Amino acid sequence: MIELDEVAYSYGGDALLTAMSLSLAPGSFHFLTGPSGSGKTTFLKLCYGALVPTEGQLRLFDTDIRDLNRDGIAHLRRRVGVVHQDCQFLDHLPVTENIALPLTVSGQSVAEHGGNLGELISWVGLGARAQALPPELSGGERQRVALARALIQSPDIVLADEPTGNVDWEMSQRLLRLLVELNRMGKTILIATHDLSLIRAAKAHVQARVLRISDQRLKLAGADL
Amino acid sequence: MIELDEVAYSYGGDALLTAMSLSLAPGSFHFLTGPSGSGKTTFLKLCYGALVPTEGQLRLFDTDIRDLNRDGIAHLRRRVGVVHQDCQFLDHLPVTENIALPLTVSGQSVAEHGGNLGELISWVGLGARAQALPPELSGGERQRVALARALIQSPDIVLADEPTGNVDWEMSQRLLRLLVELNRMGKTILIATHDLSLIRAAKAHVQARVLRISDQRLKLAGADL
Amino acid sequence: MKTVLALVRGVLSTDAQADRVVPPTGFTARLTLFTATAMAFLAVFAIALSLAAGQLAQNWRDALAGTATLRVQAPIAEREVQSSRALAILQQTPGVASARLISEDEQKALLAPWFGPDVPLAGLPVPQLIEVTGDSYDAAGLRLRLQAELPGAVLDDHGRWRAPFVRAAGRLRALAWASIFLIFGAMGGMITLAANAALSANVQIITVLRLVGATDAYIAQAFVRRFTLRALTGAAIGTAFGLFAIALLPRAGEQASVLTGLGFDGSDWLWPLLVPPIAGVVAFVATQYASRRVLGSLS
Amino acid sequence: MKTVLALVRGVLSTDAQADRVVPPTGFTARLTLFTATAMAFLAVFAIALSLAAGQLAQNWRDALAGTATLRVQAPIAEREVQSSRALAILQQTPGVASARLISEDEQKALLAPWFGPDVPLAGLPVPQLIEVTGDSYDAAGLRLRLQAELPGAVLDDHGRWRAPFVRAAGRLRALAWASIFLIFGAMGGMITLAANAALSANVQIITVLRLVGATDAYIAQAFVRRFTLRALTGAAIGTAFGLFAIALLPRAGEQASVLTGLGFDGSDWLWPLLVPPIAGVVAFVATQYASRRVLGSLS
Ligand SMILES: Nc1ncnc2c1ncn2[C@@H]1O[C@H](COP(=O)(O)OP(=O)(O)OP(=O)(O)O)[C@@H](O)[C@H]1O
Ligand SMILES: Nc1ncnc2c1ncn2[C@@H]1O[C@H](COP(=O)(O)OP(=O)(O)OP(=O)(O)O)[C@@H](O)[C@H]1O
Ligand SMILES: [Mg+2]
Ligand SMILES: [Mg+2]
Repeated sequence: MIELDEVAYSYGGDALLTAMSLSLAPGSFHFLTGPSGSGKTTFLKLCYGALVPTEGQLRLFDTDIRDLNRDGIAHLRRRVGVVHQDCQFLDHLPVTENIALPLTVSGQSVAEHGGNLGELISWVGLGARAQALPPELSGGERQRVALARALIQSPDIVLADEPTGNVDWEMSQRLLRLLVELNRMGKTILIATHDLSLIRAAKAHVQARVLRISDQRLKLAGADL
Repeated sequence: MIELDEVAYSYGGDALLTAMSLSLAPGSFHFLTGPSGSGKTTFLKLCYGALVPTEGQLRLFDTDIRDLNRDGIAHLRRRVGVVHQDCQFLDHLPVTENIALPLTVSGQSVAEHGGNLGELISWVGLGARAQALPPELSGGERQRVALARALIQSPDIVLADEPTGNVDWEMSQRLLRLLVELNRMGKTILIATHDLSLIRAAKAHVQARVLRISDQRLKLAGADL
Repeated sequence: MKTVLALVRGVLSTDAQADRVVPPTGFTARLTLFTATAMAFLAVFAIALSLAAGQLAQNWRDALAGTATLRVQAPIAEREVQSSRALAILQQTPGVASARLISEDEQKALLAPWFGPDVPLAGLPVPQLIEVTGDSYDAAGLRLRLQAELPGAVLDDHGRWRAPFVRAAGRLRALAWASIFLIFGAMGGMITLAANAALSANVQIITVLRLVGATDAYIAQAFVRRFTLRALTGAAIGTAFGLFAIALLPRAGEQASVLTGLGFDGSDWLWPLLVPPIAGVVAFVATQYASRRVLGSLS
Repeated sequence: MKTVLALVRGVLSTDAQADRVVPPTGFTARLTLFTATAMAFLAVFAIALSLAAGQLAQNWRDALAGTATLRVQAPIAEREVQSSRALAILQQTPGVASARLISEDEQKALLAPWFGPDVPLAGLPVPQLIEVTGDSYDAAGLRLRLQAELPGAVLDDHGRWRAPFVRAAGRLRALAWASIFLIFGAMGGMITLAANAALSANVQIITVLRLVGATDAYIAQAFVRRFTLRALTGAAIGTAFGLFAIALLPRAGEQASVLTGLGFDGSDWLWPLLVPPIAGVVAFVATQYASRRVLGSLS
């Protein structure tokens, strides 16, 4: 699904990430950790084409990201569900419409996914807030809306950046279960988090590998957690 | 410093918080917990005058918040350091200027606090990113900038909303130490968080009381954590 | 070209869902409406001015073409002979279109404002007047020849003093056209800036839409449609107001000066009706340009 | 009043730090500059139009005041007697300012365009003309009296035909004034909307500034100063361009129509110089109003 071959990235100055090689197999479950500012978010952005590697090759669904124009990237993104770290929404549309946005944008009928949508909203515990506008949500509610939006189109890959940073322990377990279930359905999952207890909890349910960014490189953390 | 007398709040619909009475003594250290969406952020907003109680009386520095016009609230806020949950900055100004903003706005000379500013920036581990613009920061870096901005004017009260939601364990311990130190200098601290391990760690260093919002009410969680 | 057509179709179709995705653009939208209204109003006036100036120049040019007179001053007995000599000379002169004796009645009419309708011209030693039309003849050469052959005949092309006025009216017309272009240019500029402001103010929207896989065309469409429709509406309102105001203007009649004679006659009314569609096209192009620029810069 | 003064001082002082706190307002700022330029340009033209229309109305009014003529038609022998009778009657008529015989030379000059300079008027039975000035006399009553006492005398107040033109020129002037107000109004509206758009686009800035204890005056100040300065600058540029364009316009002389005679003479030049300060005041008030509204609504 995602293959990196000696990828490096820098925001103009010094290299932030170097010599990263990795291949995410379909149906795999990965965590990504590393200290604050090490480049987790940057890595995810590379993975969904928001940033282009300064060196090396990155293939997403067997397409070199460099070969795509903006429209090509837009179409690829419909197969990737992304949870951004700073969850941004269309502040003038209610929660339901924000969650259905990936369908709207790709011209799919929202009504068709109606059942799916309602189920997803209640799973993330937002049934009561479905008609609220995003600025009226609490921090944790926003994160859950972002996760629901990433999952609505049944994407092949889910990339989530700190999806549980603002929710309490029970809720984070609930969200994790949702992701594990998706993984069992064959989706590829990559979660960036600094929350080691979340990783530990996940390992009880799923064969998850843990990647760690340190010294600008991607390393397999393995069982040493 | 902050006194609540039978305060209630609702965002128009049903009551979110009711019958809250509390008095935060100068120099006290409080944590505030509760599930996502229970009203932690709302409670903090009441405490710094961003929201006005729908019922009851709230006194900040012995002034009833209802008696103040917008300018009066602006002046009170200069004595309160706030870390917002969704850290917002002036995206066109570099980190240093954003941190110095409370000084700028109240007409104080930034140069005077120069030493203080530099020290604070390196304490939160942003020495290398001091000239970056906020949109170029990682999630954890943003939270640290927000904390530094809240502390730059040596406020009498610090209100922090999930100040460690996006940083790793070591960094969160470091930030906690900073807050504990300020508390020892006599500042009143109130931290909203869902991270119970942070609270446990704090209790080793400081006499902290834990408040909990459940069933729309404020309760003392005491030693039952 | 095909994309342009597709975009025009996009503007005209009503994809309500795509419209909802972009938030109400509030003040910039209102600004666009207001600007289009004001500019269309001014454009209608400029068009009226241009038409009036064109009419004025035409009138003056007509007047210029036929207002030279030849004055044959001669004793009553010789008047007729000398007049026909003069006519003969004029007919030989290249560039003279026509030459015609002015009748006694016409002469009386010329004098009436000063001397009343009953001046007894007959038998008076007043000169015979000949109207000369045509404006390409060599006046100086003709004068020399007349001086030699008919010393009593004086060519007075007093219409010539109007020449600078004709030029002035022509320049005024050019000025009116320039101001029409200026007005549409200013409108285009303002709408581009307003659309730019709206797009820049919605960077978050664009980021979110891109994140969930929206193409640039999808994002631009809502902005383009909105601004084009606003400009069309505003220009229609402004044109209506402008036509109304012009209809209310006093019209002082034929001889009146250019501005007191502002107004539309007959097919003139079609010109101002072009203002709204032109405004729509200008807005479409301006917003299209603005959205391409902003979306490109946010890549 | 005191706060207004304080704010004006705020606008003029250069608190660089407070300015930095508000981000470059980009397109809305450029829009303001552009709008102020275009509107000032138009305002200069409207002022010139207003001055020209005023001048025209004045000319026509002057002409109206003194252009009645009395034509005394009489046999040569009686002409002098009847003329002095007529003068006597006129001098008795209330409202007639002056009455004066038109000399033979003047009569010749009137005829010259048609009959050349050498019409032998003396001894001809052409009427004696008397120039009558004053415009408050009762023309109908005078005519009746003349008919009774001097049947050969005809009062021709042909200047009267200019009356509708004077009215038209007056209305044209009013129109020019109205358009000046319209232009400043439109400018005010556009700047208000632009400032509103800038403020609404910067809700995050306002939230942040409030969070750290900034007062509304502090927040508004940077916006107000910025927009006022932009409007001032733009209006100055537009005025300069407008004056330049008007200086380039052909001037066709005294008798020319109102628009071909556009231009500024002597102290007229002071009027357009008022445009930039007025634009500044309009922008100041508009932005002040906009920021109060937006800051109030975000309380
Ligand atoms: N647009 C940018 N321009 C320049 N530098 C940037 C930009 N975005 C991020 N950086 C820098 O790159 C580094 C890595 O950022 P990134 O957001 O990837 O970190 P992260 O691992 O996600 O951290 P966190 O856990 O705090 O979210 C940080 O030091 C950040 O300041
Ligand atoms: N402006 C608003 N209008 C209406 N409802 C709101 C508004 N702001 C918050 N709410 C609702 O009030 C409830 C409490 O919100 P609050 O942000 O205080 O929760 P919280 O305890 O901080 O949660 P979290 O831990 O997720 O940040 C939520 O259900 C939220 O949707
Ligand atoms: Mg990150
Ligand atoms: Mg909260």
